Amino acid sequence: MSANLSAIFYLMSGILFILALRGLSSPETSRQGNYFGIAGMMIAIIVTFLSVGNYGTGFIYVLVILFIGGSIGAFIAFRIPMTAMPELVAGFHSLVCLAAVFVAISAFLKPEAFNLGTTGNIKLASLIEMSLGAAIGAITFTGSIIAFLKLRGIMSGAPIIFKGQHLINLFLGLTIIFLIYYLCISQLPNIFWIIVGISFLIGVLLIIPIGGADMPVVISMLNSYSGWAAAGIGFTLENTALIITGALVGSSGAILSYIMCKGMNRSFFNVILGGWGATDQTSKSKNNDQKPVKNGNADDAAFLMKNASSVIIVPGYGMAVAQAQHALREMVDVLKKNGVKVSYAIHPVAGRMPGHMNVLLAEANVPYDEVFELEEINNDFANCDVAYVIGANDVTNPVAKSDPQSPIYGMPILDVEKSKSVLFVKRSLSPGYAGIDNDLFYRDNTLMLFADAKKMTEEIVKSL
Amino acid sequence: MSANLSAIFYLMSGILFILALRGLSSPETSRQGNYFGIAGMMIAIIVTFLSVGNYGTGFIYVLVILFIGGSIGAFIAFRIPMTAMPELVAGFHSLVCLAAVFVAISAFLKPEAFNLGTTGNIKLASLIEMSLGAAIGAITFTGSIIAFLKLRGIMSGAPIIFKGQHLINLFLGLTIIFLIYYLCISQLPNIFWIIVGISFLIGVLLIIPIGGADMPVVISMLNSYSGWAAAGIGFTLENTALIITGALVGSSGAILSYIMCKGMNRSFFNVILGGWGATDQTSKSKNNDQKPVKNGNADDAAFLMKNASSVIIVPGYGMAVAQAQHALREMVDVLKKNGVKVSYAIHPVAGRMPGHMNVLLAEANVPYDEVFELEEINNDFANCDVAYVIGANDVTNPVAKSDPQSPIYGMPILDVEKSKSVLFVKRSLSPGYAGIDNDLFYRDNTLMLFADAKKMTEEIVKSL
Amino acid sequence: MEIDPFIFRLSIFILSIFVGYYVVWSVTPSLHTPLMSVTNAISSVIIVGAIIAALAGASDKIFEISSIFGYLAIILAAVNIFGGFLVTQRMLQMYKKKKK
Amino acid sequence: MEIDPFIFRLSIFILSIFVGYYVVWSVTPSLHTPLMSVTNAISSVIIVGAIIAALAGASDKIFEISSIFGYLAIILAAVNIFGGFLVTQRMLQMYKKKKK
Amino acid sequence: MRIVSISENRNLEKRIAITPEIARKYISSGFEVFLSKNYGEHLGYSDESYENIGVKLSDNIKDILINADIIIQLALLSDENLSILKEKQIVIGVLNPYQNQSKINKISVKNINFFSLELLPRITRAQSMDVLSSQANLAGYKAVVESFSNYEKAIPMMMTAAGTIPAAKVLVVGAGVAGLQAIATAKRMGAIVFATDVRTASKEQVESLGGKFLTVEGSDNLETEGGYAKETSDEFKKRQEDLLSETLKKIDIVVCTALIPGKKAPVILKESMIKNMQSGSVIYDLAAPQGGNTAFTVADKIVDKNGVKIMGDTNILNKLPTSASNLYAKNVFNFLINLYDKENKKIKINLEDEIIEKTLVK
Amino acid sequence: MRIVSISENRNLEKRIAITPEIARKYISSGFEVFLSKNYGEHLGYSDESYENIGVKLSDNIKDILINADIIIQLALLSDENLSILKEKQIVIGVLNPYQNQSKINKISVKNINFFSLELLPRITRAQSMDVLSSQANLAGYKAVVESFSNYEKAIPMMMTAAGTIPAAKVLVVGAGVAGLQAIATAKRMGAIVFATDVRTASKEQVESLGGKFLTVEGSDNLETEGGYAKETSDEFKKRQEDLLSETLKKIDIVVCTALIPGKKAPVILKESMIKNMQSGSVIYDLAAPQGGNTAFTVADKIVDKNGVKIMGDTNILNKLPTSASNLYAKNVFNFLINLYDKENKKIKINLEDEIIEKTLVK
Ligand SMILES: NC(=O)c1ccc[n+]([C@@H]2O[C@H](COP(=O)([O-])OP(=O)(O)OC[C@H]3O[C@@H](n4cnc5c(N)ncnc54)[C@H](OP(=O)(O)O)[C@@H]3O)[C@@H](O)[C@H]2O)c1
Ligand SMILES: NC(=O)c1ccc[n+]([C@@H]2O[C@H](COP(=O)([O-])OP(=O)(O)OC[C@H]3O[C@@H](n4cnc5c(N)ncnc54)[C@H](OP(=O)(O)O)[C@@H]3O)[C@@H](O)[C@H]2O)c1
Ligand SMILES: NC(=O)c1ccc[n+]([C@@H]2O[C@H](COP(=O)([O-])OP(=O)(O)OC[C@H]3O[C@@H](n4cnc5c(N)ncnc54)[C@H](O)[C@@H]3O)[C@@H](O)[C@H]2O)c1
Ligand SMILES: NC(=O)c1ccc[n+]([C@@H]2O[C@H](COP(=O)([O-])OP(=O)(O)OC[C@H]3O[C@@H](n4cnc5c(N)ncnc54)[C@H](O)[C@@H]3O)[C@@H](O)[C@H]2O)c1
Repeated sequence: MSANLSAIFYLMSGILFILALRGLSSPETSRQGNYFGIAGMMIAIIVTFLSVGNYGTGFIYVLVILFIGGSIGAFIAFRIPMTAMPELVAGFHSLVCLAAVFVAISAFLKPEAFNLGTTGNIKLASLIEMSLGAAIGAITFTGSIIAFLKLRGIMSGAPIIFKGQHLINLFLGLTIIFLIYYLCISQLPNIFWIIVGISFLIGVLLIIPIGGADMPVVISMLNSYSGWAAAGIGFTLENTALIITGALVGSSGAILSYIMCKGMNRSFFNVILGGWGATDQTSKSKNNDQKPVKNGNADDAAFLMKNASSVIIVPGYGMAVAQAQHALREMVDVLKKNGVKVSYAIHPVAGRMPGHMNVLLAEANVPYDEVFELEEINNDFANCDVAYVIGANDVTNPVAKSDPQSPIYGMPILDVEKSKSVLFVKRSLSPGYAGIDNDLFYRDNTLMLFADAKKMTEEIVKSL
Repeated sequence: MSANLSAIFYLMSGILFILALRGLSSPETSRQGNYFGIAGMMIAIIVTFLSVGNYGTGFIYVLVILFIGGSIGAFIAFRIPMTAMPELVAGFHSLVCLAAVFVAISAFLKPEAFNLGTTGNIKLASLIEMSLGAAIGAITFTGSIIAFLKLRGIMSGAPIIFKGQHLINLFLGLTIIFLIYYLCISQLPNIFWIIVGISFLIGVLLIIPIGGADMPVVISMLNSYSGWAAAGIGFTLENTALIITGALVGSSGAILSYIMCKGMNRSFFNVILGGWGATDQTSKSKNNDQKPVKNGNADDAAFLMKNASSVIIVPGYGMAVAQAQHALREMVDVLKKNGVKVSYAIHPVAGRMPGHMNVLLAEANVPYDEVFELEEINNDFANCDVAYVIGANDVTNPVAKSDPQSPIYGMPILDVEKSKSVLFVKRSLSPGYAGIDNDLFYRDNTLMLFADAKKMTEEIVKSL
Repeated sequence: MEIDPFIFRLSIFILSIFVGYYVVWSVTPSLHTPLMSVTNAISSVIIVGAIIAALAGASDKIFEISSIFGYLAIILAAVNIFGGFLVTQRMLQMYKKKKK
Repeated sequence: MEIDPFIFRLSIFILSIFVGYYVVWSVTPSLHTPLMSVTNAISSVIIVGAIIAALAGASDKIFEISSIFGYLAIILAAVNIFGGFLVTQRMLQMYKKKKK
Repeated sequence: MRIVSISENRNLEKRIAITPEIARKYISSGFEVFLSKNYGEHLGYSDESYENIGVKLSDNIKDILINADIIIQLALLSDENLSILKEKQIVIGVLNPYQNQSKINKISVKNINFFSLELLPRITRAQSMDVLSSQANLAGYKAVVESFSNYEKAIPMMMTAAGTIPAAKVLVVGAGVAGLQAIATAKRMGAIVFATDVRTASKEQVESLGGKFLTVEGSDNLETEGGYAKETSDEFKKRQEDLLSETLKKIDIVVCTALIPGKKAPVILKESMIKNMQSGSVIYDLAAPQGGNTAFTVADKIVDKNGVKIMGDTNILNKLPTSASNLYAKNVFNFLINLYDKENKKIKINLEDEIIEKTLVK
Repeated sequence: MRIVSISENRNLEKRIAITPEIARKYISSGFEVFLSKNYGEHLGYSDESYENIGVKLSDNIKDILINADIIIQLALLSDENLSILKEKQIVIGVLNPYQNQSKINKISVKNINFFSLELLPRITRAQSMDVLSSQANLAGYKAVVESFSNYEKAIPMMMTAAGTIPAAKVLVVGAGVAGLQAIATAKRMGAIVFATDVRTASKEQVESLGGKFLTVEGSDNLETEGGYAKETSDEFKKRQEDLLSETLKKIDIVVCTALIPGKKAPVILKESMIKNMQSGSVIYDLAAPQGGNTAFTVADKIVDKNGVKIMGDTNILNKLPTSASNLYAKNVFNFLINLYDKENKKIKINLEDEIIEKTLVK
């Protein structure tokens, strides 16, 4: 295959990858995006085969290997439970990184095959590119492994922090740079191996101080790093597909992790620099070390509710304090327009006055036939997709059923816990009138939306 | 200057242009964006001088010419009144297009200077590129001129439609293609001239059937065309800056005109294909031929109000019908958060019941001290930036002051007309209770927002 | 394994289209006119071609017909460059956020 | 007037960064995970390098050490390609708009 | 020009025609104001508050009337006082010309002009003088407050630890000015409000206040050009009856406001319908003075039919006299200003002016 | 187990302790219910409606009481009826043990257990039995309705062609259960609502209902552990007085709800303050039965001080008897169920249970 033709095909595959990412940024086009990605990958692989043009035994082996790898991948993809997605991505990712390291090694061992000069006499630019590629690949490999272990729960999600961590990282980083320099002038294979080894270590050190909750950001960041590595190798191999895709993955991954940080109200730098954020985090979660909460934002809530078929609203005193009734009504209007069935569940003692919620909902013109009392609606929670708990707390606290010592023992409660997901809108983890902690905050199907009830609801309306 | 170095600089200038467009997409960064654009342009010009490397008399002439042109441009830019912006852009644009035509002509006359072969024996690809460039340039040149004339009011803004228009355009288009083909095989200069001539004609024919209101879209579209022309010439001259910028301008112009169409609720294709949309348009504006209204959308309204220092809300029966009071209150909340002073002006007979507006505003929890009766607030309109008239009509109709024959003659009215801009939210141009037309709709400082009052207000909230 | 520079140019062209496409997607309507104006100003990079047209010939034949077209193109483009950027600047003055 | 292909590659690289930057800006948070997953899948284009590493040598020395690294890289990348795209597909199933 | 007003029979009418605020306006427009003693005392407007702004007060009714140019009242003067009137005087009020035709005719031969404000045309320009609107509006409000006060349950829905109190269901019959205000008032208290009317335009208006409109099926629009209701056909009545019978079974409070100008009020709630209502329900009949919209209405009495309380006042505005007087006085002021020729400083009865022409009792 | 209840003195008490709905619940829980004839007649609950669900009725009061296991009332029985009671019976009601201590003590030697529900601790679990809350809530609502009905102007703001009616300003003194409901009710009618209290927690609560809180400056939180108010210091009283004096000048309607459990109600509106109020204003004093929050309160009378009407009922719930009875009956039911040992089908007075321990009159 002529170099020109294959360059054009590589360009095509790069464009298909762009379209893939583009597609993935909106739910409507996401599946199509994935297909673009697949097409791009197929083109890249086939073109490579054609342009290498080596159809000997090696080729057969490659096909077999490809098939085996693919089968394993497919098997894992089908078997893994949906809840394990983030760790799966981390796991998969470690493989690519390792692959990048291997490619770099291979290029180092046999530069002639890649037109990079001869062993022991590799072109300077290529040497830099390939050692950088190998280093980044190695760092992201072990980093991904750690992320995987943390997410999988094999390793504790808590940040592991020790004194001098940052110094060590800095030192190792400088060492790598120095070694690359030294490699360039000496071309000694051992140095190359040392670089790879140290990089493995850095990957570990970089990720262990980051808490489990920040892992998605980390994965995206690692993704980005490996993109840059691929681009580096692309320059080495003078391959447009690798360059385009690497740059694409590199920048989009970085942006994505930035967006995710913003969404979670985290400092981007704290997260990617690992340990820096750690102090901040521990102080925050002091009062419930072992109990992490899932922290969501308006977009998540909007998404969940838009795609629900039924939503139950549970208002409480916080809605009254925030005067969120109008915003709430508006949110419900939008949901209903989207075909979602919405009802309001009013606990007999929600608020601070008998009928407190009723006054406010009537003010916001909520039709009476959407408002239900506890007995009427309590069984519906089991069949509802989302319970939107807005400024209520005690009235949902299951401790009322289980703990005779609790001050609210014996009070009937709204069984929001039974719904598929629970969204809790309140400003903090602080307790309500009864002064007791609410177990629901820490449940798996609960998403906490920390904000003023009115603000959050308005934001959800915007995202809907 | 080495080709590599100049290529890098051209790349830089391309990137600066990207940053310029990026900057212009948000008010905060817009000025910065403009500076990027200027920087990019300077680099491109200087690099060109350096790489042409011809510092003879010609160079002096060029500098002089550059200076003269620049002065004229600067003079116009400072003198033109702000209201004439769209036509100014159209006018300026015609110049670039003509410049593109001239460059193509020059290349055709003296291909050696551009490395394109020799006169009468120009490279095929280059010939296609340059004749296409010339044709597009010529079309956009006369198109821009027509747009300019229409906007300036020298030519009537009404669409000029005659029978067979589309057929003629089609015929001319095919002729151009045929001529280019013929040019390629014959290399006859005359053919080239004919192509340019016909293209001038097409430009005229393409734009005359488009109504004045659609001109901004047209200008953006012409911008886009000339971008493609520049890219074409870029390929001819093997100049990266031209390619990047041309593609950038081409695609962003197209997207921009698409966005503008969407914003104005027009069909993109009707507009760019000119005449097709014409029928549609005339039928719409039947009932007020001579009186055009300015038609805005939620974004415009949001922008106007966000940047106002005081806004007066004038609610009427339409607000009640739409039950827009809650959305209205929310909008006002957001405005107040933005530091805008907002008050409500209640006409004594607004609505259909004494105190109709008061009930609804109270329901939405509007504080009483923001609600004013006619006598209290009527003088404030003269000092207010925006009057947001939501579903009111008769109570703002100035005919009550001027026409003794009118059924509402003698009724005091809210002087909304005195405010800097008036936003009218209603569903159509139909009259209110009194059944009479309202002159205000056609005023220059009025922007009509045709929609259900609640929907529109909600959309404005979203855009704020 | 040499690749024709045209392929590279094509890649650049296509990638630029993508950039142009995305970069203005999120523009606020109030900035449509300034954006249009800046796009127009930018499109006068055609001056690059004009300069080449004017100067690329032998320096003794500066009044050759092709050079003259080049000069004309330069003057037109120059008007547009200065006018375009300055007018954009003026428009943007209006959008200065009022102080709060 | 020949331009070094490296310059072109650099241009392509930079423009791709812009595209990558813009293309995900507007992603909805609910798609973060699938997007991450697809990005990951795409990043296995490194397989291109792996194939070259495995096959670029002389066909008789297919078990050279460098080729073996190539094979290993291929298998890893292959797992990721299939796994990545398929798992994304599965995730996206969840986002199918329910019928109204 | 001297404007006067004398105290009404306080048993029948607690409103006044000139409040201190309006008296000040008359005086600053160049009129003299002359009132009887204790004119506004019962509303908290002391004699001083009038005197302070330049109003003259006297307890000689005869003296007041005989020296008047313009006499502003609520109801028509007593026969005795009427006989005092002299030539060229002008009387403005709600004079009920249908019933008082003979009395008025007898005296207007003296060249006395009577303007009765309920005759005002419902045109936009007359809105500021429209006493029917201003008073009906308050009546609609007060009717709801009265019926809520007489209802033995709570109106709004309250979900409490001791069980739920359901929201009361209110039906408003007739959605004119009074009816609309009744709807608004009941709605804001948290009741579920239904309304019905014969004019089709009222549907949108009812809904604009958050009420639910009960449409009598197949009904034409029974609206006159002036915006009033026409009498209904028998067939319509039947259909309306069917609709209401069903509805009333679950209604807790009814506010009746249906009127046809110049006619007896239509009887809309029949005996059988009321019998079907729940015990404890309340009906407030604003049409009581015109005969009532129910079969049992007796003005100024609370009639109990199987536990359903039916009530209605001859003049509900006596329960809201301060607000009602404020609006009434302003209406009359606006009317008078329209009648007054500022340049020549005299009253000009311009019969070209629809407002003047229509209100003049002939 | 037989539950009984006999008619109260209808002049003093219109509420009933067992509604048909609750009677059904008792019966389905395995109790027998025995009532006096005409028990709910005045609320529209006919004797049949009781009999239909299996309640026995009799007009022999003695017979009813003597065969009872549990006697549920509102107020304490008359002396005569008390003397009929026999051993092991249980009496539940709002017995006012502070005043009736001696009476009760005399009889409880017979081993009769009296439970007085106003003694319920304000704990979460007791909310469904909390008669103070359920009744105060309705009282707060009704106080507003009553004062609006007695106010001679319209409450909501109305901008009309005949001028603007300003919104009435309402002050609620004491923002407990009744006060909060009063705030809510006045607010929804369109009044501008102010409120004041000694407990700092009430500020947020008032604002959560759209009211404006008047903070007495420099005040500490005068809240007891049980959530009630403490008596205030003299200095506090002075500051509160200053604040209220100023405020009251522009207030149209005052609703007083301030109470201190077991004490006479604090006098908050002094003579001078009321004198400064506008004529036509209305004060409704819910504290009237406990002596009143104003200097002039006389229960069940409308006192007129310079045009300011001051009123208050001994039992405002007699004006809302149906709703009040529904909630009261439900409260008692919940209380009884808590007392009842289902397995052994008998009453078990478990003094470990705070609810039972506190309500038992000793
Ligand atoms: N209904 C009655 O008659 C009555 C009377 C007295 C007492 N109570 C008691 O009150 C409680 C009522 O339960 P509930 O669930 O309604 O209320 P709750 O348990 O008191 O919880 C209210 C929650 O709202 C949150 N919140 C406050 N302001 C907010 C704002 N602006 N935006 C968002 N969230 C806000 C608070 O959490 P953050 O601080 O984290 O935001 C708080 O946890 C019960 O314990 C009941 O016994 C009821
Ligand atoms: N206040 C009273 O007591 C009383 C009583 C009777 C009559 N009137 C009369 O009523 C009139 C009141 O004036 P006004 O300015 O309030 O009302 P108006 O003049 O009747 O105008 C209302 C406007 O609202 C628009 N509209 C209706 N539904 C809408 C919706 N869902 N969304 C957006 N716009 C909607 C209508 O235009 P589109 O159809 O184009 O949307 C209409 O032009 C006066 O003429 C007055 O004399 C008043
Ligand atoms: N343009 C203006 O300036 C102006 C001012 C005030 C009122 N109006 C209009 O005048 C009209 C009449 O108002 P009004 O309140 O004085 O009317 P009204 O007092 O004469 O009657 C009250 C209502 O009862 C209704 N009604 C009559 N017979 C009925 C029946 N059998 N069943 C049910 N409903 C019945 C009428 O349609 C009317 O809506 C309204 O449309 C009002 O909007 C206009
Ligand atoms: N947890 C529960 O289950 C529950 C149930 C009901 C009520 N409560 C709480 O109990 C508390 C008391 O409620 P209540 O309505 O029965 O109280 P209450 O009837 O005893 O008193 C009414 C109000 O008057 C106030 N007050 C007393 N003296 C005052 C003075 N000098 N000036 C101003 N205000 C004065 C009190 O603070 C109280 O708010 C409230 O906080 C309420 O929320 C709790």
